[in-house]
Amino acid sequence: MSESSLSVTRVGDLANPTRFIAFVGRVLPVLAGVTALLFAVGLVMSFLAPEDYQQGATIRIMFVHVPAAWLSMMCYTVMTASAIGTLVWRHPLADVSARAAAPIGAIFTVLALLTGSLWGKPMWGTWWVWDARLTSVFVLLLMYLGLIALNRAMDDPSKSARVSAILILVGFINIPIIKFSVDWWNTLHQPASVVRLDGPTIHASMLYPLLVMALAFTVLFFTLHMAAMRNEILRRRVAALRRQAARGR
Amino acid sequence: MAYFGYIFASYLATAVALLGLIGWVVFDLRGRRADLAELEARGVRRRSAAAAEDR
Amino acid sequence: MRLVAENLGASRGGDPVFSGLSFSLAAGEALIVTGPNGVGKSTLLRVIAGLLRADTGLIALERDHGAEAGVLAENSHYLGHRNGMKRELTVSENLDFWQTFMVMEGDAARMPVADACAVLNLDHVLHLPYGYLSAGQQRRIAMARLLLSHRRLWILDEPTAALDLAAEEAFAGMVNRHLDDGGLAVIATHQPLAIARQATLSMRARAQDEGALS
Amino acid sequence: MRALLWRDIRIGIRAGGGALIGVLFFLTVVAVVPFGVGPDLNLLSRIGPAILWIGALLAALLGLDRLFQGDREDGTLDLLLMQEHPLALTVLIKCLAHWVVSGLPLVAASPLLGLFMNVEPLAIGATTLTLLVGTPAVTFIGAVGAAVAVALPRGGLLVSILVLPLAIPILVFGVSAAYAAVEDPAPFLPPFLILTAITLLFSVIGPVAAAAALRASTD
Repeated sequence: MSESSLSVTRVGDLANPTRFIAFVGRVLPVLAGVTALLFAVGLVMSFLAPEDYQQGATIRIMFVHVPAAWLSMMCYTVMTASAIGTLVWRHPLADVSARAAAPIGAIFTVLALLTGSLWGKPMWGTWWVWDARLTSVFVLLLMYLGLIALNRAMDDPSKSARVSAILILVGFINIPIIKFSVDWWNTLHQPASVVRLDGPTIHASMLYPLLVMALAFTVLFFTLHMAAMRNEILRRRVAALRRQAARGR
Repeated sequence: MAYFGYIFASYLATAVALLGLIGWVVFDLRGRRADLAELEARGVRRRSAAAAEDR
Repeated sequence: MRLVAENLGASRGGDPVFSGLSFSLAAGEALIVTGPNGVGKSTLLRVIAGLLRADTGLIALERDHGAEAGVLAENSHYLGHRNGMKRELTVSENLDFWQTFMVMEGDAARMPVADACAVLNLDHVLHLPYGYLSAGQQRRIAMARLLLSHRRLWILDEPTAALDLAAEEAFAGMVNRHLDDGGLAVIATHQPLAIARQATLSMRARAQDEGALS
Repeated sequence: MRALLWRDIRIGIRAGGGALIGVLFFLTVVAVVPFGVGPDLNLLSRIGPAILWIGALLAALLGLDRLFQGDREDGTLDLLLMQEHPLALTVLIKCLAHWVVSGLPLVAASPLLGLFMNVEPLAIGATTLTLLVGTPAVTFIGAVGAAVAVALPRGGLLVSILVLPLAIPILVFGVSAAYAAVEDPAPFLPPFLILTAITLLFSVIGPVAAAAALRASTD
């Protein structure tokens, strides 16, 4: 029973894992192509963009840093939507989506922090500065790692779906509180002289490359997310088959 | 171009991270398919797969 | 008052354990659930107690003319493998707590703690910490909890596992009195029980189970 | 409900489980700092409130996984789930009992440890007050982590990892309120009121989410 041979009658009913795998099988190559194209265009445009009069060439790091940070937050929103899908509609693929998205979100957050510090070094002379936004992204990383640790600790996915969904929601409710407390904490201890991360209002010539790069990152995210979901479904199928084999039926 | 090192490092980090993600997904897929094939070879049928065949 | 289950199906750890299970239990009757280990007796009892969500089908306590008689869990006592008592507290503290915690506004407390223990001839250990008791005594204290507040349905998971003969008779007497008062009971067990009116539900491994009322 | 409160408090004290270990851990964390930072008194007094808060936060996180674990192991949790009382209320009562047993001793010990860190009396008063208001929030939001980790074999360690990011706002406002009492420009009331607001908010989110998590993880 190879996946792609299944005839997909109605694309709408993706709740069925088998049909979802077939759908991913067909859509993935197209998405991969679009991602590669977008990245190519984005990189060329960002290379041609003029240097910023204030920050010099380091502005180019923004073309990678801002999309990564934006993606790390968008990924958590996707996981929150999945959590609602698990809790409210008991959608069979919602937990698969949340579980597949967590590592991707974590990698994007690490990337955002890495490029953030690479950008900070030339400007502020230190690898890490407790800027309000960088700190919030760092706390977001802690939440991702907590969720990944929880998912790995739970051996049986069907039972733990609702539990991790609840934790994702509680985390989501807390993001504004954390953001507010970090801003408060930042203004209290931080001398006001720190240059704001995104610099002056972005000039059009730099805005378009940024948007293209952001789009490229987003399409890449969805490609990876669907592929990771397919892997998760297959992983659960293997586990179920092994349990079935163990029971000797 | 000043600070070339930092710019290059950040693009390199991005490339490593994204290619790493793509690599992990592909590697994971191959692994799971291999597991499934091996289970299939051992004759462990999925209930719905078995049912699909009877239909 | 009847306990009605239609096409009940549940799974444990993602794998279906039983399905298509239907039975109906009238007031004053006990349903003895038998079957080999791992066939899902405990899972069925946890589904009845509302601790586990059933995949398919439904189960409810119904008054004689079909109206639903309140949430099943709130009208039932559940005695699982674990007794639900704290080792650090004394027997009377444990039972006092459960009596105050479980008594709903409506009904009067069924029986004071001392009498409940007397039924299972354990009134001499009231002031000992629960941890000091033997397994059999601890099990009987957990059974005494069933008498502390009035609940229509008793759900008992291998109640007589650690009991000696005398305790088993006391337990059987207790259940019979509960049934005579119009109560119901679902008991998963291997040992035969001296219960007056009992129906048997034999669960087989993953085959189509039918509620055999013999 | 009161019965549950008294039962949990009695268990906490009688077994000496939560109360003693929490305070001892708090003591060791605070005692270790001068050995690391050095005996420089005015430095210690400057970082005193922060160290007290960090020690209290870690001590509170430490005792959290016992919140539901004990009940689950002896089967009490199943019965608590089946009762007519709303589960969120039961969880709230258990959190209060847990706070009384392990949170209050931390608050009681903080003035002593404040002197230990050469913190002036005004700052000690502020720190103790903020701890009094802040530690319940840690227990309430920690209840979610404890409920999520109750079904796991080694859930204990996981609780602190899961709860830490959620507890950061408590630490931030707690410490800034404690410092505000000393440095005159910084206002005391705003962070203190925000801290109280967080505690009240978490006293709702925590038990409700923990109850949902407990109900979802009954196996």
